Amino acid sequence: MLADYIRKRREDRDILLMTHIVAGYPSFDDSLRIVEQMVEGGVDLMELQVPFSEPIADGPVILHANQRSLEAGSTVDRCFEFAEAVSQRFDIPFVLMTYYNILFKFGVQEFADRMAAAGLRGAIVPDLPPEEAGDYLEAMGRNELDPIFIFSPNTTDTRMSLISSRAGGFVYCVARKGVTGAETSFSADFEAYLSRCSAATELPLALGFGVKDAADVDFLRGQVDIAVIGTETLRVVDERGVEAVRGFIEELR
Amino acid sequence: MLADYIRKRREDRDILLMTHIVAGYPSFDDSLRIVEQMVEGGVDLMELQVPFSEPIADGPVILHANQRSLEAGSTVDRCFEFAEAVSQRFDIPFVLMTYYNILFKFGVQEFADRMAAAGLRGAIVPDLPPEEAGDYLEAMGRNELDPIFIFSPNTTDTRMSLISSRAGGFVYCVARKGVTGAETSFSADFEAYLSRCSAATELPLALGFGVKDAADVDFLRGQVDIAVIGTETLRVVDERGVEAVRGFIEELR
Amino acid sequence: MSEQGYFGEFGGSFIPEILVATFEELIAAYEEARADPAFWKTYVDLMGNYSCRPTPLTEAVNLTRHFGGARIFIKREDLNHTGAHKANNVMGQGLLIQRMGKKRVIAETGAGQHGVATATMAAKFGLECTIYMGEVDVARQRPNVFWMERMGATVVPVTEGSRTLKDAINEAFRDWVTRMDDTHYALGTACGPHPFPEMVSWFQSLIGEEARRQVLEQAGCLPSRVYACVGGGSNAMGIFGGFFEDDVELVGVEAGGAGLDSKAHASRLASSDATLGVAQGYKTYFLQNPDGQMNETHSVAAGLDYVGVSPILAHLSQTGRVRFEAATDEEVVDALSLTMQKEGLIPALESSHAFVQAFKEAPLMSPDEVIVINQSGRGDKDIFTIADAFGDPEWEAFIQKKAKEYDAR
Amino acid sequence: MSEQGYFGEFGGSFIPEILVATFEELIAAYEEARADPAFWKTYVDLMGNYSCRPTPLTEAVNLTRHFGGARIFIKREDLNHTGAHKANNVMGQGLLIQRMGKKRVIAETGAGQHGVATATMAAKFGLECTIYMGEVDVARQRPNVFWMERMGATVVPVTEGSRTLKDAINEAFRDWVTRMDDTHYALGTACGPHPFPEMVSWFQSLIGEEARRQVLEQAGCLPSRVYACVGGGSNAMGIFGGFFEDDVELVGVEAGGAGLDSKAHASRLASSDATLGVAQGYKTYFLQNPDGQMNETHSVAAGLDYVGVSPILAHLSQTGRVRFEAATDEEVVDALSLTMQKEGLIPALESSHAFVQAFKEAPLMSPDEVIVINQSGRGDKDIFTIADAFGDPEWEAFIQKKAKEYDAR
Ligand SMILES: Cc1ncc(COP(=O)(O)O)c(C=O)c1O
Ligand SMILES: Cc1ncc(COP(=O)(O)O)c(C=O)c1O
Repeated sequence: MLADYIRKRREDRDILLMTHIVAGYPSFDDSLRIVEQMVEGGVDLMELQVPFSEPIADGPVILHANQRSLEAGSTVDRCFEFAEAVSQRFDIPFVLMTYYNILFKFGVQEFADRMAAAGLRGAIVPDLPPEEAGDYLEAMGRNELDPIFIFSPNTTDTRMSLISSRAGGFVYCVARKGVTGAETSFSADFEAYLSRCSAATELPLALGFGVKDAADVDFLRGQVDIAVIGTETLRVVDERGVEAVRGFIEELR
Repeated sequence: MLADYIRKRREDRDILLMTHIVAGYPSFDDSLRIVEQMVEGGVDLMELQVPFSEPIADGPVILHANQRSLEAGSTVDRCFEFAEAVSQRFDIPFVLMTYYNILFKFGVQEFADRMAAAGLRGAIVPDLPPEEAGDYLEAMGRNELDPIFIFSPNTTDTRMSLISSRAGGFVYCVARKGVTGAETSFSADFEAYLSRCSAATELPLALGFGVKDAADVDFLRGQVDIAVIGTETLRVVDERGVEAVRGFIEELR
Repeated sequence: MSEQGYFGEFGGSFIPEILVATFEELIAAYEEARADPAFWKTYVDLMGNYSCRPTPLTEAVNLTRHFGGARIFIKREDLNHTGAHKANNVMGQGLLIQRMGKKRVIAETGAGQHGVATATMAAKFGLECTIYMGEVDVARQRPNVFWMERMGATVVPVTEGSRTLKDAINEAFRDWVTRMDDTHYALGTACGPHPFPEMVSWFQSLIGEEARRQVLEQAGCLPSRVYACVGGGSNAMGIFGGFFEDDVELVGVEAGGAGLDSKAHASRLASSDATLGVAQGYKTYFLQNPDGQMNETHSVAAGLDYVGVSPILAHLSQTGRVRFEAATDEEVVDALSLTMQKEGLIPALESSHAFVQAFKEAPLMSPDEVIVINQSGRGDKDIFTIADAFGDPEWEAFIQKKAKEYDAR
Repeated sequence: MSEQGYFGEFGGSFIPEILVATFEELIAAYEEARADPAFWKTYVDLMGNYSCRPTPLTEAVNLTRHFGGARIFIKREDLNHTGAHKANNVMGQGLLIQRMGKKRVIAETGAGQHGVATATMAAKFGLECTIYMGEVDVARQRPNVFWMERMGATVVPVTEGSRTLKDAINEAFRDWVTRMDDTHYALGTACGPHPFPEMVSWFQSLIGEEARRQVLEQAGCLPSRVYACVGGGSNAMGIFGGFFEDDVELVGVEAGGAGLDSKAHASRLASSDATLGVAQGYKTYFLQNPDGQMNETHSVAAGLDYVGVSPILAHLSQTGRVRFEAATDEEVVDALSLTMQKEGLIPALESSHAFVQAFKEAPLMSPDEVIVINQSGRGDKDIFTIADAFGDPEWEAFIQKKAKEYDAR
C-alpha cells in the first residue's frame, strides 16, 4: 500500500514531492509530456485529476483546467486509458483525484475496479466526507486502493481520529483555509495544527494548498512527509510551457 | 348689444356665419389677412381666440394653432392690439374667445375694460361655467360686453334657463358631444335638442362644432341664427393658404 | 353660486359645459359611495386582497442611528401592487366606475405610474382603457408603456404642448368630452375639478389611517412630523389625512429641480415663482408666466414635474397647516442612495424628495421624537431614470450592447 | 454514518472537509432557532414590518370565468419586498446570521432575484455582501446588478463553466471555504447540502401556512390542487408546506424550455432526462451526461434554469406526493399574457410556469373545486427578458435610441 511506499522513500529523502495534473489539460498528449517532465524532475508521486464540471473545492486555476479539458472532449474513459498508460510507463505511484459524482455515475464499485485495473494506487475525493463514504470505502478496500482523506485546520481532534480510521495511504492536510492555489501564509497556528494532525493518525502526512517554491518546500521539510505542488505546476505550464516543468520541479528541492 | 345686431342682420339673411381664428396663427400678419378674407367673403361676426397653453376644450387643430401662436411669441397684449386693429378696420362685430386663466391673470375687471377699449363686443370663455362667473359677469356688464355662454346636448332644461339668465349676445350651442372639429353627425335627437335650446332662451342661437361646408350650413338654415365655422377655416388656411379663405366662405352660402 | 369644491379660495370646477352633466353624475356617485359604509369596506377589502394593504410601517433603525436624532418610520406604499400609492386611488375609482356602470376608463400619466395602475385596474375590472401620455414621456418611460400595452390598454402619445403630464391631462379631458356616456376619466392625483381633489384624497386617506394606527402601535406615540413628496398632492393628502386632527407637523416636499432660483424646478408652494391661476379645471397656484401661460417645469422625478398642485394643499399651505419645502435633484439622488445602502429600500425618485427633507430635520430632533416618511412608490420601476441620475457607466454599456443585439436582427 | 439531511435517498451533505465545521455551526444555529418559538415570531414580525406579509391570496375572478372550471386563487408572493418569495428565505437567514454573529454574507444568483434580496437584507442588517453571478447572467440581468451594487453589495461575475447559476453556486462555496469564520453563505433555494434544503423550506413555509388559512377563509374549503413552479424548489416547498397533511394534490411545474424532447429544457423530475447524481453538495436528480458532467439547461425563466432540484422534492416525486409537469417557453409567454390582460397581474416568467399547468387543468375541473397558484414573483423586474420573449419592436427601438444617447456622450 501507499503508506509503505512513502515511509520507505522517506528513508532516503527528507521530504517527498507530490504533483498534480488535470488529465487532458491542455490535451492528453501534453498531459503525458507533463507527467514525463515531472517524473524526470524527480517527483515521488502524482495526483491525476479526472475533470468534473462542478469542481467545488478547486480554485480558479484548476477549475479552469477542468473546464478546458472537458471542452476538449475529455471523458472518464479516456482519463482511465491515460492513467493506465502513465502508471505502466512510469515507476512512481499515481493516485486519482476527482469529485464524487464521477464515481457515483460510473458506479462506485466499477469505478474502483477500473482504477485498480489501470494501476492507480488510491484516490482523493474532496467532496466525499467519511460519513457519506460507505460504498466507496468498501469498493476501495476490495481493490486494495487507498482512500485518501483530508484534514483541515478546523477539523476537531475527534473528527481527525474518525477520518484517520477510514483513511489509507496518507492524509492530505490542508495548510490553510481556502481553495487550492490561494496565497499561503504559514501562520503561528500552523505548528499546532500539524502536531494535531500527527497525533491523530499513524499515516504519513501530505501538505497541500499553496506550496509554490523551494522556500515553501524547505519550510515543510521535517514537518510533513509530502509537499503537494498543485496549482503552481499548472501555472508553469500555462506561462512557461510544458518543457519548463522539469526544471521547476528540480529547483524545488 | 350683439343680440340686436344679430336679429337685425337676420332680417336680410336666413342664416349668419361666424368664423373663428386664433390670433397670431400662423402670424399676426396672416391673421389680419385671414380676417380680411373672411370679411370680404361675407361673414357676419367673428371670434378671435387669444391663445392659451392649456386649451382644454379645443380639438387638435385649434390646439395646435394655440401652441404655434404662443411659440411665435404671441402675448395677451399683442392680441388686444390685434383685436383693436381689426375692430377698427372692419365693420362686423368681433368677440373674444379664450380660457379663464387669461382673464384671471390679467385681472377680470381690467381684462373687460381692455376688451371694451379694443372695440370687442363680447367673449366666450369655455372653461368658465356660470357658477364660477360672478366677477366676470359683473365686469362684462359694467363694460356692456356680452358674456356668451354655451349649451350642450346634455345640459338640462333647468340649467339652460340658468345659463340663459346669465348670458348675453347669443348662446353657443354645441351640436354634438365632442371637442371642436370632430366629425359632426346631426342625429335624430338634434331637433329635439335645438327646440330645447330655443325654448330655454330668448337670445339668438349659434351652432358650432363641426360645421364645415355649404351642406352643413344649408341644414342649419331656419333652425339657428348663426352657423359657426371654426376648425374648418383653419384647415383651409393650413392646406390651401390664406388666399383660399374668401372663396371658401363665399361657397358656404 | 355654489361653493362646492372650494378649499379657501382654491379648487372649484372650471369645466366646459359639455362635461357638466358628467361631473354631476360623478359627484353624485362619489357622494353616494362616500355615504355608504359598505363601499368603503369593499374598497378596503379589495386593497387587502388585490394589493397588500395595510402596507407596513417600517422602522428605519439604521437611518435613525445614522442621523442620531428622531426615530424614523417609513410608510411602505412601495409595496402596493404596481409599486406605488397610485393603486389606491385607481382601485377606488374602479369601484366607482362599476357603480356608475361605465365600460371604459381613460387616464393621463406622466411617469407612467398612474397609467400602469389604471391599465391594471382596467384589466381587473374588464374595462376598455386608453392612457394619454406626453410624447416625451412615452419616449423616456417606455417600460411603463410596455406594461400598459401588455395589460391591454391603448397608450396614446400626446404630441402638443410640452408633451408631458399637463398635456396628457388636457388630452384626457378632450377624450372625455367626446365619450362621457360610457367613459370615466380616472384622474391620477388630488388635482383637477371637483370632486377629484377631494375624492382622490379620500381614497388615499387609507394611507394615513393605517399609518396613524401603526405608529401608535409601534412607537407608542404620534409622530412629531410627517413627510410626503408633493406632485399633484395625492400621496401627501393620503398620509396627512390621518393626522389633520393631531398635533403633528405636516411637511410637503416639492421638486426643487436644479434649485429654486434656477427656474428649472416644479415648486408651486415652496417657491415664490407660482401664482394663483385657473387651469385644467381648477384654481390653484400654477407655475405660469404673467400672461397666464403655463411654464415648463423640471424635476428628476417625472411624477413631481407638474405645473399645478392640489387646491387642498394650496389651502393648507395658506393656513399654515402644512409646511412646504423643496428638494433638489442632487439631494434626491443622495437620499435615495443612502436609503438603499442603510435600509435596503428603494424609494421612487418622487418619494426620495420626502426623504431629503426628513434627513435634513431628523438629526436636529430629539431621540424621543418620531417622524414618518411616506415612501409613495418603489424606484425599481424607474431604472432608466435612476441609472441616468447616477450616471452608471456599466448600465450604459449594457444598453449599448443590447441595442447592438437588436441592430443585428 | 448519520442519516441527517436525507429525504429518502436524496439530500445528504457532500462537502469539502474544510466546510464541515462551518456546516456544523450552521446546523446547530438552525436547530436552536427552529426549537425556539421566539425566533419564528421575530421572523414573522420582521416579514410583516419590512416586507408585506401576510401576502394576499387574490381570487382570480376573470380567469376563473374565462376557463369556466375550478375557482382560481393566486398567492401573491410578488408583493414581497424585492418582488419575490426569495425575500422570505433571505430575511430568515439574515436573522440566523445575527444569531451566529457573522459580519458578512455571500450568495449566488441566477436571475438576480436572490442576489437583490440578499443585498437588500445585507443593507438592512449592516452586513458586508458579495454576490456571485455567472458572467452570462451579469450581462443579461444588468438591472439587478445595478440594484445590488447600489445597495452596497459587490457583484462578482463568474467566468468559468456555463457562467450561470450553478457556476455561481460553486464560486460561492469557494469563497465560503476561504472565509467561513466571518461569512455566511445564504443559499437561495431548497438545494445544496444539509441543512439548506430543510432550512430554506422552513423559512418559505410561511407561504403555505398563510395560503392554507386564507383559502379556508376566502373559499371556505381546501383547494383540490396547488401549483408552484420549481427551479431549485423553494417557493414550491414553501406553499406545498401548508398542505402536506391535507388531501390536496400538489403540482410542481418545471421549465420545459423548447420542449421535453428538445434537450433544451430544465426539467429534472417531469422529464426522464435527469439521473441521480451528487453535485454542489447534495444528492438529487441532475441533468447530466453519462460521465456525470452537468448539461447546459435552458429556460426562458432564468430562475428555473438549473441542473439540480431540491432533494426534498425529488423524494416527494418518488413517493408520488407531488406531481411534476413541465411548461414550455411558448406556453409560459401565453399564460403570462393572459394573466396580465385578465387580472392585471404580472407574474414573473418563473411563476408563469405554474400558471400554465393550472390553466391546462382548471377548465377540466368542477366549479366547486378550488385551486391555488403560487405567484412566486413579479415580472416587471424582468422587462428585458419579457420584452424579448414578446419580441416587442417598440421596446427594441427604445433601447436603440437610448444607446444612441449614450453613444453621443
Ligand atoms: C411614486 C410616486 N410618488 C409620488 C407621485 C406624485 O404624485 P402625488 O403628488 O399625487 O402623490 C407620483 C406620480 O407619479 C409617483 O409615481
Ligand atoms: C420569481 C421566482 N420564482 C421562482 C424561482 C425559482 O426558485 P425556487 O424553485 O427556489 O422557488 C425564482 C428563482 O430565481 C424566482 O426568481
